[in-house]
Amino acid sequence: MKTAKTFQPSRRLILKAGAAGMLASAMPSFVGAQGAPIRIGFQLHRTGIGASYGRWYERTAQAALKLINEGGGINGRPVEILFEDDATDPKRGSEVVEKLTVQAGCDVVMGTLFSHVVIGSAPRAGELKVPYLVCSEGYHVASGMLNRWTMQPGITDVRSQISAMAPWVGANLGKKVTMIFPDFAFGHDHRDFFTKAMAAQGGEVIAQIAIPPTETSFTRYFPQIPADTEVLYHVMVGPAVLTFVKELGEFYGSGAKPQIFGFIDSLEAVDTATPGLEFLEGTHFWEGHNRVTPADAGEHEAAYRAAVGVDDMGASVSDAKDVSTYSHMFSTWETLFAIKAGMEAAGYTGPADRQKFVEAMEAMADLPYGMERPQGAKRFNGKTHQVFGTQNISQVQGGKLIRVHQTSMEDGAYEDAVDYTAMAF
Amino acid sequence: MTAARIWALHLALIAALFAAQYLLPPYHVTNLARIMVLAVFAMGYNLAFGYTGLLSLGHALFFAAGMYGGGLLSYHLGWTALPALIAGLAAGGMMAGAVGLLALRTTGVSFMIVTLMFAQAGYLTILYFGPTTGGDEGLNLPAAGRSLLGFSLSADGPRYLVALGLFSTALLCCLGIARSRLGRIMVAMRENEERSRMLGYNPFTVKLIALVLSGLFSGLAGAAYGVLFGYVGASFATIQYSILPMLYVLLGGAGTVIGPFLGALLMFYLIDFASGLTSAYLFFVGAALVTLVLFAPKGILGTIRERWLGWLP
Amino acid sequence: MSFGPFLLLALMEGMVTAAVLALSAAGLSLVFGVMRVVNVAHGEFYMLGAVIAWFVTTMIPGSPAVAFVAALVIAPLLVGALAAAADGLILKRLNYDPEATIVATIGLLYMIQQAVLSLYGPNANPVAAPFEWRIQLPWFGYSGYKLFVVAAAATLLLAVWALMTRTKAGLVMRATQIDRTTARAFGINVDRVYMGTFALGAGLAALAAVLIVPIQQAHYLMGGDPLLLSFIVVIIGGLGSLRGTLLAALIIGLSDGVISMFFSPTLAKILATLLVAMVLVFRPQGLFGARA
Amino acid sequence: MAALIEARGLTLHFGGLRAVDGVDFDLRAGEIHALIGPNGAGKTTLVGLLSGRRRPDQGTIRFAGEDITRLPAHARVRLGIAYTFQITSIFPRLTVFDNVALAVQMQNHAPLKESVHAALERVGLSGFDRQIAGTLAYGHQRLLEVAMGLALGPRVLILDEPTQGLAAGEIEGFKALVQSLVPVASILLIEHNMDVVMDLATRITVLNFGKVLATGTPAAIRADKAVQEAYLGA
Repeated sequence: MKTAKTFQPSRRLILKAGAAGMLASAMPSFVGAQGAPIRIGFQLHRTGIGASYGRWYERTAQAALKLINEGGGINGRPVEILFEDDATDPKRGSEVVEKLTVQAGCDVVMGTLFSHVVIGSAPRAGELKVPYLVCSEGYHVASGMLNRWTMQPGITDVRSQISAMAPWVGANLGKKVTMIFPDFAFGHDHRDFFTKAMAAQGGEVIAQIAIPPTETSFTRYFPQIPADTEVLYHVMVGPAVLTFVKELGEFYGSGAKPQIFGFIDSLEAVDTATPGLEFLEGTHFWEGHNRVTPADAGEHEAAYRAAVGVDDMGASVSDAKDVSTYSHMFSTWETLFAIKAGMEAAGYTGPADRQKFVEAMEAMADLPYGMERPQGAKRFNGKTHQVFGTQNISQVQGGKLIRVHQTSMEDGAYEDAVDYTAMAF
Repeated sequence: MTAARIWALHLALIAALFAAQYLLPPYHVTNLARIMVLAVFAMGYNLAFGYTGLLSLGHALFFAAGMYGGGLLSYHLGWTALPALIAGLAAGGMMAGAVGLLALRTTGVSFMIVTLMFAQAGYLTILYFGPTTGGDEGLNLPAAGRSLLGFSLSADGPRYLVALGLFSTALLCCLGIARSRLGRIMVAMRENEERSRMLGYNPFTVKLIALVLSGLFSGLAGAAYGVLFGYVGASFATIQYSILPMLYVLLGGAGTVIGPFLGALLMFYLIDFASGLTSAYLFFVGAALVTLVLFAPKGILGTIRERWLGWLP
Repeated sequence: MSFGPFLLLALMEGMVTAAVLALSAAGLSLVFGVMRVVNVAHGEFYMLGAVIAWFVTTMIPGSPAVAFVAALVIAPLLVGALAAAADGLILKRLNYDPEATIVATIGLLYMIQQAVLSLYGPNANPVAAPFEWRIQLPWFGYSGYKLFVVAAAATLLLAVWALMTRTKAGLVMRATQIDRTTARAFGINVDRVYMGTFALGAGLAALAAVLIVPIQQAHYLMGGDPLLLSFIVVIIGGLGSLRGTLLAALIIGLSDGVISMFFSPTLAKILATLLVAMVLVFRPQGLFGARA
Repeated sequence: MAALIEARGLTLHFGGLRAVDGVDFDLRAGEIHALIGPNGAGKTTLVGLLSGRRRPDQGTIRFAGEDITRLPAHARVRLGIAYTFQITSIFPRLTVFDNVALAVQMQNHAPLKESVHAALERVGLSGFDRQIAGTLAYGHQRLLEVAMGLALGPRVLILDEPTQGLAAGEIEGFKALVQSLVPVASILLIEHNMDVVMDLATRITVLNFGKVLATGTPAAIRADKAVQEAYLGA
């Protein structure tokens, strides 16, 4: 579960973006493809605490859709996306799956970021026997908690991310770690998997500070950080992330401080040059997809940024202060291209082929780097319905996030916990 | 005469809802199943608020007590739907009884706040016991937990019938209560507590009974929502789910038997319809509420009863 | 960190929490005390104040202090005007009926939230403090602005107290509070008093938000927390008692800070919540309200 | 005759004011006992103590030999002490039928409809049963209040200024009604209308400044010098 904050949209820009979005959804693009369109439903955090992610998810998905339609659509048919707000609420999420599938007749439904919405919606998708492709980063798909119709082909889950990074943290930053995380499932995944991974490295988590989810002020928790902490590991979500990071800076002030390693979720959509964040200079972050274009970026990076409308700093091209949710939003792009690949492999013609589509997805394995996967090459595990990719560790240098390490796909591997292919449809 | 008319109306509603599953498109059938379960919740809220005058902001706690009371037993111990529903019913009633014993020492705005705070503590407790409850993410119930007397509730037909069965039972119970001596005492407590006391009724006892009844309905609805739709989660314990039944009741008409259903139905479709038209749908929901309260302050059925149909229960 | 500095920090944080509570509760105490209506949209007036502060500070270039002072003036005026309109167009027509008012203000809450979401966006945006000043203690650093918030809260409460007890407007409001009918018989225009009180309460919420937003962020959902906490503070303090409101804010703020030293944070929240509920159960008139 | 209600040393203070100050009071079975005294003498406070709406600071109350001092008001109603309010207190938004039914159904076994209609008939409100109580004329609301008291089937009926606001014709009917209640029930009557008091009461207690000034038959009270000074003469 996650949220993020803080960029500075201009009002004019938002109105423009809104108008463009309405036009786009009202008039599906028919460029370069013929026949009845393939309809993809999209559960979107348009309101509620996930709204700041939803905006960028919509924008990225629109960009990918345009590209797909320009390239001839799927199986020669045009593609359209129907966005529907889930209010970042599991009950409404489930209703939206219903609406998109039954009323709007969508072929597949794309799921969203917050894991409680995904978990609340998955049962209905399974009952309706509609493929449900989620972009939530949670460990709930690969853990076997959901069903055969739910897949996560666009983003690595949090367990894999953590397993891949922990060795680097232990080897480069320190062995005694204090963790600060939100006191709910997403934070508990971090707590459990990181603690285990550190122990495997001969390191130790010496304190775990769980922050209640209703908290809006954090300073009082910081004294619980033991003095012999070598690395402070932080991950925070929700509208208060910027407050959290600022208060951490105030707390350490100009005094001595440990190495700091954060999940970018603590700072997603936040400008690293925001006043009050100077203390982050020299600290490290995990990034799913590097916000600042790395010097050795792949050949498709520039085209992807141009298509979504993001500059080399990860901000909107029309407003440098409007920082994107860059580390997560690629997942909607890659999921759309995964749908295209799956449908083409299955020879998908309509809802009757939904099962064939799932089977075709399950048969996928190596997914090479390309315009379809701007974040990097991936490997899809058909049994666990989860994709695995590479992770990045960046350091704040001169107020910018500069990549200093990239993990390999193997670093994030773990044993399968489920074989969905053995389950009935 | 009146009695016959009243029973005819309510049985006709049930018959119409039975027929609806064959007449309506599938999308609306599933929506109706959801609405009927939510209406049971709202009817429970109506017993406390509409009839007895207890303005609670903590009913999410009773709904969640039922949802988890049934859901956890089916998730961890493999209970099937029927015992889970009964467990949820009992959990809702017991939670309401416990809250009532304390909260009913207060009245008015203090009662609102105390119930709200108990519900907030309940929500945090669900998060605190995350390994058992699934925390904020929640749990998907296993297939066994969703089978009732051999029928799988994940299939649309049985689900609709179970929802209809629960709704009809609740509706008729509610009608029975409203027309009973107890119902009259509950209303008396709302209308003039001091006079009721001087007629020999202990306000505390009457309110506690009303709250426990309300908790039973809410708990049953919570358990049913979990069992019928397969998901149990902490979001159902948030304040939003305390406000929802209040809105349903006020929209449909507080202190009317069918009002909660009508309110749930309208509210559901108001959101569903408006969100299809515009991304700013909450604005229209808000405007609709303000308009309604300005021009039909007693809710839809409350206004109809006042103007035209005085016999409506 | 050793216990002494730990406690010091907990107390300082508790003071700040108390100040934030007292600030956001002052307006509600007034509306609730004088008009006896439950304004569910109170938190949204607070949120609007913070968002307007962001717009104002973004538009006015140059020194953050100048922009901040401008926000301190503009936000309460705009929000107060909006509240006056809401009172005249909606609440007055409902005759302040308690149930109808709750529904109407829930409707208002949705409308304000959606309007802000559409026009301002879903993000939490920082508002620069009027000055940058950090205190470096031997054990930890601390934001000087937070201490300023404590002082501002004290000043504001003092001003409200003076308004209520030392001015004619205050006298009129207190008279209306005690008996609406009698006040009317004495020639007080109760409608205008209500509108003024409602606007003043909303303006105070906005003013509080401008003061607080530099240590939090402006976000369209930020109104929920102050609403709940303000209600709790106002009721624990005793209806319409500013002194009680202040003391309740101090008690809740400090106990919240100190309880969280001894229990796991979520458990601490549960205990603190139940504690406040129990206070209400066994002292329903509030800690400092007169027995009915 | 044995005392049905036996109060000894009842005292209740409001701040510095002794509203009821060491009152001994007996209500005998079958009597109509009027409680009179100037405004502020403590009449309503005293019946408040007897009915359980208030708790005394000191003193004891026995009902049919049983100590009921600490019994809450609703429990006393169940024992048979009914109270009708000084300021009309009915359920204005409910029908007349429901108002009375609420009283009737206190004794769970009673057949509802018949008993309600019987009670309404006794106070002369037959035919009003479907009307919303709040829309009744004021005098009728007073009668409804009495009907509710009657319908409880009480052993003691406390009537707090029942004739206030009644027209002259209505008062005559009311007097006949009260007389018809004894000796099945005993009546404690607070009344300002001296004609009503003198016609109805078998005994009278005079309160002044929270204390009992005198108790006795109407004739004795009329003759009492202290009473004449404090009250009748005034």
